[in-house]
Amino acid sequence: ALIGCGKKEEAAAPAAAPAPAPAAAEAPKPEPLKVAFAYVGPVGDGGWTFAHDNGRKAVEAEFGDKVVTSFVENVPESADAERVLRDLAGQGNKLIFGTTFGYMEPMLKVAPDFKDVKFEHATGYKTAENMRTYDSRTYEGAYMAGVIAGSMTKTNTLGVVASIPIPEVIRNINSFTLGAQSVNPKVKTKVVWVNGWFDPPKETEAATSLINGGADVLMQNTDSSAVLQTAEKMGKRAFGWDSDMTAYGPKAHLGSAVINWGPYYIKAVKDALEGTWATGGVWWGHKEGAIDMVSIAEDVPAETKAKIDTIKAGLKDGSFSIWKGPIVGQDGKEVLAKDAVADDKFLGGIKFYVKGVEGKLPN
Amino acid sequence: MLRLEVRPQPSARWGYASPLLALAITVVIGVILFVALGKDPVRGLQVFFWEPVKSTYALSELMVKATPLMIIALGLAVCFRSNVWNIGAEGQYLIGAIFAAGVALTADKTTGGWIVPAIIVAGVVGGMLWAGITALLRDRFNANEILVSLMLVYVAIQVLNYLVYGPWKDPMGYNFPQTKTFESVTQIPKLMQGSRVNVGLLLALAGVAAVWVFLFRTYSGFAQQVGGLAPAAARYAGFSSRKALWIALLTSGGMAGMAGALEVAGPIGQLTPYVPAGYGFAAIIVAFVGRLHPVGIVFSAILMSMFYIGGELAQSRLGLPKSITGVFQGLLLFALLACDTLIAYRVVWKK
Amino acid sequence: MESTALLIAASLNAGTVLAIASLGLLINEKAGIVNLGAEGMMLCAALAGFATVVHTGSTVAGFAAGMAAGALLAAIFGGLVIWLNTNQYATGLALSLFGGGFSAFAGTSYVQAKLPEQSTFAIPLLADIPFIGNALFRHHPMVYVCVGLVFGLIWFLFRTRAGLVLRSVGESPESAHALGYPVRRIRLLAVMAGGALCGLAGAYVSTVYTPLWVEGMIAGKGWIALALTTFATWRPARVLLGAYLFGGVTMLQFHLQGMGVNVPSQFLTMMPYLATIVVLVLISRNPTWIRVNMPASIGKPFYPGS
Amino acid sequence: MTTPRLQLTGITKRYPGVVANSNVSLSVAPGEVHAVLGENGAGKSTLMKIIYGSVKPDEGSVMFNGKPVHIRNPQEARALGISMVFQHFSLFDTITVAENVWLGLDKSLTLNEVTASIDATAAEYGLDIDPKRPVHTLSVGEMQRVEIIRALLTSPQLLILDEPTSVLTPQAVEKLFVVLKKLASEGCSILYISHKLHEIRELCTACTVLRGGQVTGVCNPQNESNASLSRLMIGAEPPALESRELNAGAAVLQVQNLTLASDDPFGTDLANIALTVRSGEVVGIAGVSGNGQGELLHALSGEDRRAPAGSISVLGQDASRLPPGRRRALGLHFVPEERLGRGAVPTLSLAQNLLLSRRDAVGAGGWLKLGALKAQAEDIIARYKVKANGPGAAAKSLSGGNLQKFIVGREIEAQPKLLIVSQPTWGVDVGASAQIRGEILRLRDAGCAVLVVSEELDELFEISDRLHVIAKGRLSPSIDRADATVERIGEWMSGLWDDAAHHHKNKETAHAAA
Ligand SMILES: Nc1ncnc2c1ncn2[C@@H]1O[C@H](COP(=O)(O)OP(=O)(O)OP(=O)(O)O)[C@@H](O)[C@H]1O
Ligand SMILES: Nc1ncnc2c1ncn2[C@@H]1O[C@H](COP(=O)(O)OP(=O)(O)OP(=O)(O)O)[C@@H](O)[C@H]1O
Ligand SMILES: [Mg+2]
Ligand SMILES: [Mg+2]
Repeated sequence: ALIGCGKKEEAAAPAAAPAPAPAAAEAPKPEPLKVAFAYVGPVGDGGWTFAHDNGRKAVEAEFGDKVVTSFVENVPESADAERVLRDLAGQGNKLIFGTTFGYMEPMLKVAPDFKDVKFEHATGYKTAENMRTYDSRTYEGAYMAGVIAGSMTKTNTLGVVASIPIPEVIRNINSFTLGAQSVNPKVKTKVVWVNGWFDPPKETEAATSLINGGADVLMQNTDSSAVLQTAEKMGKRAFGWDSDMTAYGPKAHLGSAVINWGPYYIKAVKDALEGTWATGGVWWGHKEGAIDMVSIAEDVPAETKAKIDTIKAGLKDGSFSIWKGPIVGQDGKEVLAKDAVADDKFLGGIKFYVKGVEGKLPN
Repeated sequence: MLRLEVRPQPSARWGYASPLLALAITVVIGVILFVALGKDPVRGLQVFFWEPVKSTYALSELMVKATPLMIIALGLAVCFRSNVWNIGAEGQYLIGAIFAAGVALTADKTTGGWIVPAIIVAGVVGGMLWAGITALLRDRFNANEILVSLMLVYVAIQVLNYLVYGPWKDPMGYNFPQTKTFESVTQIPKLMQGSRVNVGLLLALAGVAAVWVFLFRTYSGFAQQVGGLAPAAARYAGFSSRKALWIALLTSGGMAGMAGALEVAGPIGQLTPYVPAGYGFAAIIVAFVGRLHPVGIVFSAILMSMFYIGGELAQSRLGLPKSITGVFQGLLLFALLACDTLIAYRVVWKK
Repeated sequence: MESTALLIAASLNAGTVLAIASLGLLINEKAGIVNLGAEGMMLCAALAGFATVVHTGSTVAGFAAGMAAGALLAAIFGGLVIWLNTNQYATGLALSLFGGGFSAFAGTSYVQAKLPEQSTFAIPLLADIPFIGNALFRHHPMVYVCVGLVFGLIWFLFRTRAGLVLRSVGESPESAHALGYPVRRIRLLAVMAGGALCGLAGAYVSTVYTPLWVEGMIAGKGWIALALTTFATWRPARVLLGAYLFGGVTMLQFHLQGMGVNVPSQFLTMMPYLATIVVLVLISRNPTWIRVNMPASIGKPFYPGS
Repeated sequence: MTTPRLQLTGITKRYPGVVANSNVSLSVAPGEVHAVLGENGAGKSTLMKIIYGSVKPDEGSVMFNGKPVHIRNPQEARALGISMVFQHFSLFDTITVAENVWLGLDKSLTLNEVTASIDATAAEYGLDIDPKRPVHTLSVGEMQRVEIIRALLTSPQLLILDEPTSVLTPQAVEKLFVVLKKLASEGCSILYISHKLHEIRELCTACTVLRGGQVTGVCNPQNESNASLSRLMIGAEPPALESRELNAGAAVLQVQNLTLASDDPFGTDLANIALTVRSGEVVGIAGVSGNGQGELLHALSGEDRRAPAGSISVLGQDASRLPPGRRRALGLHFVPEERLGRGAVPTLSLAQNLLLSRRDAVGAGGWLKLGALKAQAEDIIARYKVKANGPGAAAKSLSGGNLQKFIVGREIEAQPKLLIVSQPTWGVDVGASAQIRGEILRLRDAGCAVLVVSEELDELFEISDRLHVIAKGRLSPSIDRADATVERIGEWMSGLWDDAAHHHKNKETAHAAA
């Protein structure tokens, strides 16, 4: 899966100085668009970065020789990120994706120096003239997983191995719980934080401890398959996250909440190719094909599967909203009034657990 | 059979030749590796040894990377020369960064330029404090400094996490684990337009001179090292081993802390969970490859940074995984350690 | 109640990894060599073990491969340290760095690989005893192997002549050399045996404990194992105890989180490290204790005839 | 003529820079006690190690019981029936006597069998020892007993003893000789290494003398005089020291009630030490090593600063808790026993090593004046005839004697008011020894107070005005040189001076001989 630039690009590569590269000349046969990705993890993590890399491959498949893509993996969210982004821009890439929140500030620093390069930042909230943000509504997948979990749990105790307490993750824990409660009001959710996105041994230990605590269906908001594998080993059930993980735990696997970055990446490349690129922020969900629940296990009751189909249809045509009142917080206070539908601003700022999630939200 | 024979006097010639031989061995292994992977070895060498120095900009980035390594390694050199095995510089670097961030966060629009020295001093103090714990436990309870300083790295990481996930989290940051970005007045002054090199580099070079003078031209520097070379002789001379322990740990802790301050208030500009980038550990290698000599450390810091940057470039240019950096760094140190044997021993052929 | 049993079980399991590696390092140190490269050896062994299981389907073959990888790297380390008299600390650090880099480099194609299904274990009858069954008798055989290893090592070190020779080499290599023992060869063997055990621990992590391969997956366990030998004042039984304790503290933090205890998780995560420091301090206060148990030549180079 | 037990022919061993043995031939008959005599560095130990297989000769052949042998390692030597007691013990501190012995045996005995045979051998030869005790709890004499038992248990036909008596009291030496004579009478050949002439004349019937690695003579020591042996050994008789009259002044060092627990768990605790050294006199402290000399010297030099307040005073000032630097400022200078690693840093140059105890080249603010330092080192090298490759030579590149001369020079040039010297000539050749002893006496005559701690009684008798003996951490009363005899000092070395002291109420002026 590794790609590199051959001799051809090398000749075309401008000096790596921060000076703006010469504007692409209008030629009979246009130069291919150079697209680069900076990944936070290894492409082989089977999770987050793997899913992004699938998106990159989708771009290659869609545009063929009209684009040349490349990536740098394992870019730490430290001072190194700025150099890598700058180098990618200096290499003549005209569209650069940074796939983790931590690249926000470095990208903001680099963007002004490369006016002709379009920067795309995943999961952040700051933008610039030539830098926009994109994200996916992972909570839709979490909700669907919750529906399945609620119908499958025997102990009425669910477990979530959570990464770090940012709104997205809290939103996912809540959505998972809401989904479960929609089919099984007695359900409780236990949460263990591992304070990292990718730490398989720690995820394993956290999953073990949740199972020991009585949870029989696990969900994780971390990037490896460790939780699923632990469930498999301990005879419990779990989900895949980010990508289809059936293979990692065929017996334990209940379904995978996948993120499909392909559609957005294709759109972004198209915008860049056609000159329609403009700054802003997008948040794509099942409706746009970015989120899905796939490979649902055979032993999941038909009615649950039917419910999932209904939810998917509702998400597609906009008739169904996951965050629709009444929703009660952990403390019993109503956080969303009856029939009120949460807007993106509300969703973006969630700092509470809904009723049914056990434990206290860190800070 | 090949045998080693002690030289009557260590060979000065091999002192200089050994690092070159080690580098040559590393390069040869690298070339073999490139060929085995089906990559053009010339291109491979170019990525590691030419691209990082080919332009002013590339050089400036090299310096950005080398500066913290150099500063931390200088402190460690003093430490290791005193036979104090501080391998927790990473933790001291982090606490330095945290202290610096604490000061930087107090800045607002009206803050004056005095904040920059205050930030650096805070970093130094933080690093000293953290190293001081190791010194204290070693001094009072004889607890092994290798293990204590190492365990404290993990503790420091959690302290950082606690702060950025908790009390210091940017209230406007959508709950993301990071502080607000520091006011621009806190920025460590840059040396030139269009590059990220800041006065940290000058501090590092001043540190090189200061450490050199201390080690080789002052009585206290001499006393400091005797403890590492021959503890009984230090005791005989009356050079306090406790003093040496404290000086060693406070110096290396302070320098690591300063590096942390320069990094958060420099290229990073805020406190995030990603401040720990392994500089503290890499600097151990830098210190050794630089022979625990201040001038040697300048070269080794640059060389190690070339490996880092080369490793990044090798991904986008050659499609090699980034971990090749660690392979090369480890190989270089292995090779150097092996070659250094030639300084004190000569190889003879004996039946 | 039952969750306590499970917590105990999880602690034993977590402790086993540390104990095996730490016993290996204890063998090294009893012979006078400190190998700071444990982390690197464990990583390479984790990869070697994992890859072997992927290709052969046999966990036992995976363990063997892990041990071989560990022993091989240890032999390189030993060659440098014992024959070329390089600084033990620096060489160990180089091994850590190299092992981490090399395993990541060589392991890229195994990152998504999947292991064949593994059976769960339970000792018939005993496993069904309430509480105790869950706590003690439903483990992977390696957990029991590890306990056996401790007893084996105690017997070897303190009851056999070979063990006595090993200890004497660590106590005074000069004297052992004068009596005609091949000090360097004995040290190399000890270092390789230690590497093999670190390798076994690494392979156990990647093939059983967290059955997958990702770079850096040992996540500091090698360093903890290193701390445990001092922690245990070089006594095998105490190594096991310390490892279980450490495993217990590690699991306890998740357990407490799961129970909804309101302490920032960062402080819970710190616990095992702080606990190690506290025990180190307590143990190191008594110099006689250390002097009697610590191999006197530890970390010091020995070159016969110099 | 009987077949010799051991026959060495043309043994040569070269080390970088030295020929340790050059064309050495030697023959030992069965049941013979054969001395190998030679000054420090003559090559005695090297030759023995060659016989024992721990060093390989470059040239030459070894015949054992008439058969040529190639002994590749000590195990092979022991299998042949050759056993050795090393000059530096090869014992392991933390394990028991029985285990230590076990390690030196190649037979497949169990530990219990070893324990039983230790008891049996101990009884047979009168070498009392408890096999269960850890070695670190033993005295040095006991440790040597362990070494000897270990050797005896291999039922040797040839026993090599490398300077066995340097760690024994004269009484213990007598006991050892009884054991050795019994062994010899049983047919065991013994190679006995020493440079103590009277011992050799008492015990041995044959003697090979080495000088500079070469055999300079073969003789029967019973037929020789000390002077003739000495001529063989060093090519001349040792220069006689001129002894001048004592002109002692005021007390410079006063030690009283010095009681101090050792900071080494395996060390010796000091009990109630009292000692006075006056200007213009040399006071010697005799004793077998490991009886508290190390602890006492640490307390006197300031390397150990835990001495009770008021227990040590220098020129009337309480120095008990002063660091070494401050004691030097008072005029106390100290030459430690270990030259490399304590008296000097092995890897540093001679000039740099001056800085350990001298601050003449330290300028304002601690700045080092390298030029002055170099000049100072050159001066000492020249004055004390130190053979070295200039002031830049690393300390470890010097021979023991030359380094010792440098260190003694360094301390004497500081013009001390009190010089404390430990083992001034340990491992130093005759010429250098004479020079160092001469310098010490010159210093005395200049009015300096000198305290010498040594295990060599001859040396102490030669240079001291008064003597003390240290045993088990306690210090005997002082005795004038004129009144001291080897027998008496030997008795005191085992800690038995209380009875003696009764007889001599006035210890300073007692004249009665014991
Ligand atoms: N391993 C070695 N490497 C280099 N030189 C050595 C070695 N061993 C001994 N020598 C040198 O060989 C010479 C003879 O040493 P040896 O130990 O045999 O002397 P010795 O007669 O036993 O002296 P002593 O009375 O001090 O024990 C000395 O000059 C010594 O420095
Ligand atoms: N050789 C010397 N001659 C004269 N004065 C000396 C000498 N060595 C040290 N001093 C002085 O003695 C004092 C104490 O020296 P020393 O180096 O022992 O102190 P220190 O080690 O700093 O004390 P402490 O161990 O209590 O911290 C200083 O003032 C120093 O200048
Ligand atoms: Mg002092
Ligand atoms: Mg000798």
